[in-house]
Order: sequence, then C-alpha cells, then structure tokens
Amino acid sequence: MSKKTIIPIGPYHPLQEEPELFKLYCDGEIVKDIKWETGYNHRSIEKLSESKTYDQVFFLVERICGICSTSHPFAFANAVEEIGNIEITDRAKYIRSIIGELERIHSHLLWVGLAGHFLGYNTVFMWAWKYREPVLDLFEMITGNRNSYAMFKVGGVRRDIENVKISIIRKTLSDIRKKTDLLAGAVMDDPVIHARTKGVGILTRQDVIDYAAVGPTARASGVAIDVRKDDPYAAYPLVNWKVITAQAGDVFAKAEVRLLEMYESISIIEQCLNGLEKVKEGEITVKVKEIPEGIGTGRAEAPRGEVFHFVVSDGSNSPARHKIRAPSYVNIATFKKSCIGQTIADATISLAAVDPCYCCTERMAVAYDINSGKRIMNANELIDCSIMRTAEMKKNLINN
Amino acid sequence: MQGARYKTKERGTRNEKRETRNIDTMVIIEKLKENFSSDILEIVTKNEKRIIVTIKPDSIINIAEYLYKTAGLRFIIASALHTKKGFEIHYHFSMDSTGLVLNIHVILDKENPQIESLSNMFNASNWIEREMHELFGINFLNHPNQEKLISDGNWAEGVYPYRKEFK
Amino acid sequence: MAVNLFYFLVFPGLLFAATVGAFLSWFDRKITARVQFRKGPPLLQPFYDFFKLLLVKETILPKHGSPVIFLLAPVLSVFGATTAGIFILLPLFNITTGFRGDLLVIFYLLTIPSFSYIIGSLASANPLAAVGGSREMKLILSYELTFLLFIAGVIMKCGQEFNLYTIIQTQQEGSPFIGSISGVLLFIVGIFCIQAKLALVPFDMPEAEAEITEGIFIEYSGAAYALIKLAKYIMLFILPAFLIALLMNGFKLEGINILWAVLKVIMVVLILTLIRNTNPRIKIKQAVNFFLIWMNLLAVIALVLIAFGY
Amino acid sequence: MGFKDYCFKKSLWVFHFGGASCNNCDIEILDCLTPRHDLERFGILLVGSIRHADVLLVNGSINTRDKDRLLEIYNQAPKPILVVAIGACGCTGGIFAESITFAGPVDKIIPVNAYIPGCPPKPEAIIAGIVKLVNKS
Repeated sequence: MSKKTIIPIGPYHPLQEEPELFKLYCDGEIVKDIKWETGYNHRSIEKLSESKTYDQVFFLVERICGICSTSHPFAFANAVEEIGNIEITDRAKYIRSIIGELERIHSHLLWVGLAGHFLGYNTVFMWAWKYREPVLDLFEMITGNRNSYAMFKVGGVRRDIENVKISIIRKTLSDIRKKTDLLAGAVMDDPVIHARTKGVGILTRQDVIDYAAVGPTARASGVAIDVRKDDPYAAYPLVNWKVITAQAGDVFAKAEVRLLEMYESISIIEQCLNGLEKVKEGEITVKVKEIPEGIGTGRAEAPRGEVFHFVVSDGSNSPARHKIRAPSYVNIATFKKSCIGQTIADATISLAAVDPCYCCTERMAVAYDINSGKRIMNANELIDCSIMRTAEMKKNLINN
Repeated sequence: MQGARYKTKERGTRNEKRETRNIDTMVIIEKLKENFSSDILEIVTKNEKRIIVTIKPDSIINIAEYLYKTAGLRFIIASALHTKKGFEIHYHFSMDSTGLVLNIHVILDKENPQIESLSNMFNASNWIEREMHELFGINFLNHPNQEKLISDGNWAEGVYPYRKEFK
Repeated sequence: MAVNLFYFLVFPGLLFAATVGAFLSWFDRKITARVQFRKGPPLLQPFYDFFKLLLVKETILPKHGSPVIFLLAPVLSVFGATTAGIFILLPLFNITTGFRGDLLVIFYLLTIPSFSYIIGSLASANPLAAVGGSREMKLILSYELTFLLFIAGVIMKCGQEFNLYTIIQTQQEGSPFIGSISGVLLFIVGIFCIQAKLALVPFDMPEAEAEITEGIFIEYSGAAYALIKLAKYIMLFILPAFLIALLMNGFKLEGINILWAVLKVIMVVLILTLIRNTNPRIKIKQAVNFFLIWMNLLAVIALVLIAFGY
Repeated sequence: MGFKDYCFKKSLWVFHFGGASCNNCDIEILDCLTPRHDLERFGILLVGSIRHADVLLVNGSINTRDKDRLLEIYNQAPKPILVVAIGACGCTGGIFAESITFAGPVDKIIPVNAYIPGCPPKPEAIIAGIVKLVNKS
C-alpha cells in the first residue's frame, strides 16, 4: 500500500474540545507525517490587549484559556509589577499561590479524565470529573465563579480569603487527597493502561531541549524545569515543595508526573493556608499610582508549563506591546517527534499527552474585508476607518 | 498517612537534584562581553534576573549559538515590536538554574527588516519566526519553511496587521 | 408459511428480539451510569432513540461513494441479525426446527452484521469510516477462529451433535456444560468473543469515538442509523442467548424457571457491561494478539480437556 | 404533542462546536455530562459525528476561519436541528467582539434557537436553557 491516506483529526473532533486540524498522513494505520492547520481559534488577543487599560487586560488574558485562567493573569501581574517595581503584601502572595495551585489540581484532574476518555476508558473520565467538582466548589466559595476567577489585579488580589474559610478549604483538601489516591491507584495499577501508554509517544531529553518544551512534558523526560523553583514568584519561595520528574518521556511518565504533582499542590496549599493565618486579614492590595515606561517579563508555571508574558509600557495606561507565549505553543510542536511512526490509536493519545491547549496558542490577528470577502484591510486601515467615523459623528453633533 | 497507598510504592522519581551549570549569571555577561565585544551595543542590567543585551543584527547567529550550545540556555520565545526606531526583536533566553531571563535585543531596518533565522539551530524558534513573518513582515533568512502559520488564506500578501503607523 | 412469517417478524424474530434487546441496552447504559456515579437514562430511552432516528431525522446520503450500498448495508445487518436470532431463539423456546446442521448456519449468520457494517462504511467514502472498516475487518479475522473453536468445543462436549436443539436437550437432561472445567474455560472464551462481536470496550476500535469519531458509523444518519441501532439491539440479546443455549442449558419455560431464564440473560449482559466499564480500549494489534494467542490457547486447552472427559 | 415530537424531546443528541473560545464553555458543557449533573438521565448524549446530532451547541466567538466551518457543519447536519449559542462569546462576541478576526456572533451566520449567556454559564444554566428550549418547541 503505497498510497498515503490522510486522516484528519479535527477541526471539530471529540478528541479535543477546541478546534484544531491535524492531518495525519497515514500508511495503513501507521502515521508517516503530521501537519497542522492552526488559526481556528485566534482572537488577536495581543492586539486587543493594546487597546485595554492595565486593569482591563486581566479580564482579557483570563480568557486566553479557561483552564489556565489563573496562570495568564499571574504572569501578566508579574510582568507589570516588574515594570512598576511593586512589591505585594504577603497575604496577597499566599492567596495568589493558593489560587494557582488549586487551578493546577483541577487542571490535572481534568487531564486525567480526558486521557481516560481518549483511551476509551469512560469510567476514569467520569470519576476524575466527579472528584474535580469539589475543587470547583472551592473556587466558587473563594472567588465567586467556577472558572474565570477575576482574582488578580496590579498590586494584589481583588478578594480576600477570610480566615473562617480556611478550615473548610482544609477539609476539602484532605478529601481531594483521598480521592487522588484512589484515582492514582486505579490508573497506575491497571495493566491495560500500562500496555496502552508505556513506551508510547516518547520524547527524549534532546527533543525536549531542541523544541524547548516546558512543564510536565519536559519534566516527564527528565528535564527538571519549573518556574516556581527557578525564578520564584508569589509565595513559592516561602513554602517547601519538590519538583517532580520522571525519566521515561512516554505518555505514562507524563501521567505519573501530573498525578504526583497534585500531591505537591495540595501540600503547597496547606502551607499557604498556615501562612495565611499568620498575616493580618484584609491586607490584600498595595496602592499603584502609575506604570512607568519600561519593559517587563512575567513568568508563571501553568499546569501545562511556563507561561511567558512580555509587556512593553510607554508610560500610558495600556500596554504598548504585549507578547504572550503559552506553554502549548512550544509543546504542540513536539508532536512531530512523538507521533510519527506510531499507529493512529497511539498518535491520538500522544497528541493528548501534552495536554494541548489551542486557546493559549493562538492569539493572532486577521484582517478582512466584510463586503468582498477578500482579506485586504490591515489593522491600521480599520483604525483609520474608526477615526473617520468618529470625526463624522463629531461633525454631525456640532452641526446639530 | 497522606497519600499513603500510592506514595509507599515509590513509583515516581522525585529528585531535587538540578543540573549544575558552572556558568553564573554575571559570568555569562562577562563571557559575552569578552567574546563578542564588537557585536554588543549596550547591556542593561535591571536586576540579577533580568538583563537586556542589545546587539548588532548580524551577530545574532553567533551569540545565539554560544548561548544555546555552550552556555546551555533555553530559548523561550521572541517578541517583535514595531516602534519609531524600526522593528525590534527581543529574543528571550532563560537560564533555568538561576532564573535569569536574558533578552537579546536587536533593532532592524525600517524599510526592509530581515535577520538570520535561528530555526536551523533549534526547532523551538520555527513557529515564532513564521508568526513574526506573518504579523510584522520581518524576513527570516535561511528559514526552512517560512510559510504562514496561523493566518493561512486569511489576508492578502504584503499586509501585516501588527505594524503600526507613526506620524 | 404464515407461521414462518410470524416467527420471522414477531416471535421470536424481529419484534421480540428487538424489544428485549432494547431493554438490555437500557440495562447496559443504566449499569454503566451507576458504575460512574450517575443516574442513567430512563427505561424507555432506547425506544425514544430508535423512533427519533427513524421518524424524525433526515437521512443524508454520502456525496461520493455509493448510496445504494450505503443504504443496503443497514437493512442487510438487521436481516442477518434477525435470521440468526430465529435460529438461536426457536430451539431456546422449545420449538424444534428439525434442521441438523444449524450451528454452522448460525455461525455464518452472526458475521453478517459486522460484514455489512464494513461494506456500508466503505461505501460512505469517508477516511475515518475507512479506518473503522479496516479495523473491524482485522477484528473479525482475529476473533472468528476463536469463536469457531468455542463452538467446536461445545459440539465435542455434546458428542459430535450439530443441532442446537439437541445440545439444549442434552444439557437439560444431564447437567449444564458450564459445570465442568472445560465448560468454564469455554465460557470465558465465549464472553470475550461476544464482547468483540458486539464491539464493546475494550474491543470498540471500529467505532472508537475519541480516535475516529464513531468510525464505521460516522456518515449514517436518520433512518439508516436507526436500523443499525436495531441490529445492535438484536445482537445484544441473541449473542448472550446463544451463549446460554450452548453452555448454560438454555431456557426452561415453566413456573419459576422463567425467572431463571431472565436472570441468566441479565447476568451475561452484566458481565459484558462490567468488562466494558473497567477497561480502556486496546489497540487493534493488541486485540489480534489477544485472540490469536491467548484466547485460542485457552480454547485449545478446553478442547483437550473435553477430549479427556473433564 | 405528537409521538414524533415526544421521542425527539426525549432523545436529544448533542454535537459540540467550539469556535474561537477560551475553553471554559467547552469544559462546562462536558461538565454537564459528568456525575454531578448527568444529562444522560434526560436522554441527552454527546455524539462525535454531526450526522447523529439533534442539537448543535456553539460556543466561543466565531472568527473568520471558523465561519466557513460552522456553515459547513450546519449544512451537514440532518434536519431538524436545534442550534444553541452558549456563553457571552457565542451570543454576542463578548470581550472578543472588538477583535479584528471576529466574524460575527453565531446568529449572524446560522439561525439560533436559544441563547445561554454567561461567562461561562454554569452547568445548571446550560441545563435550564436546554430544558426551556425543549419545552418551547
């Protein structure tokens, strides 16, 4: 069989919630080459960000990705606070870390569930998502929303975690730990799961360095990078925890790293809660007058890896340039290494193993002409149109 | 105790051992100054973890090669800007053992922005260079495959939405 | 003639088998839901699904490919499943057919639904359906030999008897075949063959939702898909019934024994459901190895044991 | 209410189309199927192929590239099909309405039967929306 079949995965495929088109070039069931078409999800957030004030950008970057809706504001806050040389209060640091780690637990549980679903193991999917609900309840209690938390602002956080809530959080956490044990046992001991995931989608150490992969994808191949440790921010230098690594680089190792990281997250939150009890309630923000001219880089460790924000300020109240690098942007490129030569069944789980998040990856711009359908206008022309329209309206107003 | 059932089996490797690279933050700056003194235009040290090195565009390959191969830094991403000075690119390199973010800053020509591609050295810069080519129209020389990444078929040739206009 | 038509259309053929199968399908979904801490669908859900697809939804024909074959395939699958059902269920309900070699006919009829799915999927000219079709083909190749060995085992146990009615009568006069070591081995082999024939997890690669989006059925909609559902309902009843007829002394239809008959069917379906909920989907290669090596080995061991009278 | 309508309402199969979304709505939709909310008790199933779908859930802002896909998916669906726009982005474009890639909210592209606003709507809101839609028709 010399003719290659093209197997499209996506853009709307149950494998992923988000639109993305992978074309697997297959010979029989073996994947020979992989190509991707992106662009189904770009919303030109980087450009939008330039038209928003620093306070508004938080709500925008929160919506880059629903699952990482803490990590992006986190990195952005780090970047802006670096420009303005702002030191936030201890209480704000603890609260930020607690939200960040809760998000990691919920994201990893979500991934375990989805991975089970991709393996056709719907029971794991349902169980993991059932155990994820208490985390969302905690979020709802702390922030008022299940997903987009709106907790961050320049110079601190928007809401406090009152001391009365701490005991409730503790209780839920110990519950979650028990459930994680159960799930880890069910997943890690299942011989069929071993057969399906061990030795599949291997990324070597060299591949990771070559593609600059980050997060659990890198840590599963023995590259111990974690921004929380390397370039500590918020409360992470104040608590005691370990970076989890595995050596094999296959899908199983990635699952293992994620499951063990959940325990670390639980322990970090517990230490943060202890810290929270020691500092005064209510001191959650510092006053920020203005953001001076300059550049700032903000990094944060999202559940999927390092989030990188680069902000250029020109002294006005909105960023002059805002560059966002989400972890999936580098992790997705590694598919070229991990998928080729495998069967379709293996390729799909390898694709899923890096926990790809296309929402994060694409934030780019497209300009198009509505009438002719031809894409000819660029952003400046659009802005010009807008300026002309404003001028016209002004004229009308004056005339009337 | 906590997580007893799974932890006692010790299947996960937990090591805190981090690779020790002998090059310290300041040492790497010294080395850069020493080896590439004629290529470096300016060094701004914001603090020990954030350093911006402005270089001549022609020397990007040599400096990136030194940082990636000899010093073992990780390429994070590159950010392009369009300012009054022209097109600027910040190449962000991360030194994971110290938390240093080293920005290699180049300023390109206004009319005909072009620079050597780094993609032949490491794959990580492949996508971002394609992206900068689409959005800013910066030309990357010797790029293996400089086609559009995200906007395929979405706008006409020669229109770059992230460019600004300065009066 | 009229009686034959009645057999085919009403009892124990199409209508009866489909109704029982639909209830079993509900049972399967309900148990699945309970395992996953959910409530599960209402009792009449399979009927709603079927009638919605049949009456309400539009049937879309593939643009490329062959519409006639595409539509013929579901009809063929229902026809094959029903015919196989009659041959299995008539002896089970104590109606003798007087047909001596019916086991082999049943064996061939049971493969018709799978083959018609393959034909239908190839006729839809969809790449994912083609992958599903090729997987189904490999799956058939792997489990068919095992299934044949399984039937051969039962035939040997009964003393070279090729007639289902006689096999059931032999068991009802003596003891059920499952009450011996070789019988248990044959039961295990049979359960896995049925699991694969029904394309349930871990053998659901042909329709693997997360990999190839329902694979062989991807292009079916409306009434055509309703017929496929119907064939699946029928298969979900007749395959466990076939296993019960071969190894668990069939049904006795007087007094309390009716309850036993119902319980037997429910038990076999329960085993299938539990297997499907506690395993991930395996790869097609692993499935082929599983049947060609392990299950065949088990079946051969059972045959040897039978030869020595265990 | 006829027999046909009754069957249709009792067995809604859902196909999920995520446009240029932030993923939150997608997750909340999946969340509806999981143990706490369990939509299967109403006969609602998530299906993988548009050919099997009765309801098309659309969330996220629709960008220039998604637009053609959405139309294509809508045309591929066997009729009758109900379209539900989920989340602020699906209903109006939300925070991304100013974006230069934005191609219009869902109802500018295909007819929409129900809107479920929220950013993201809670699973309870999604269920309530679908129940209202079912009771209306």
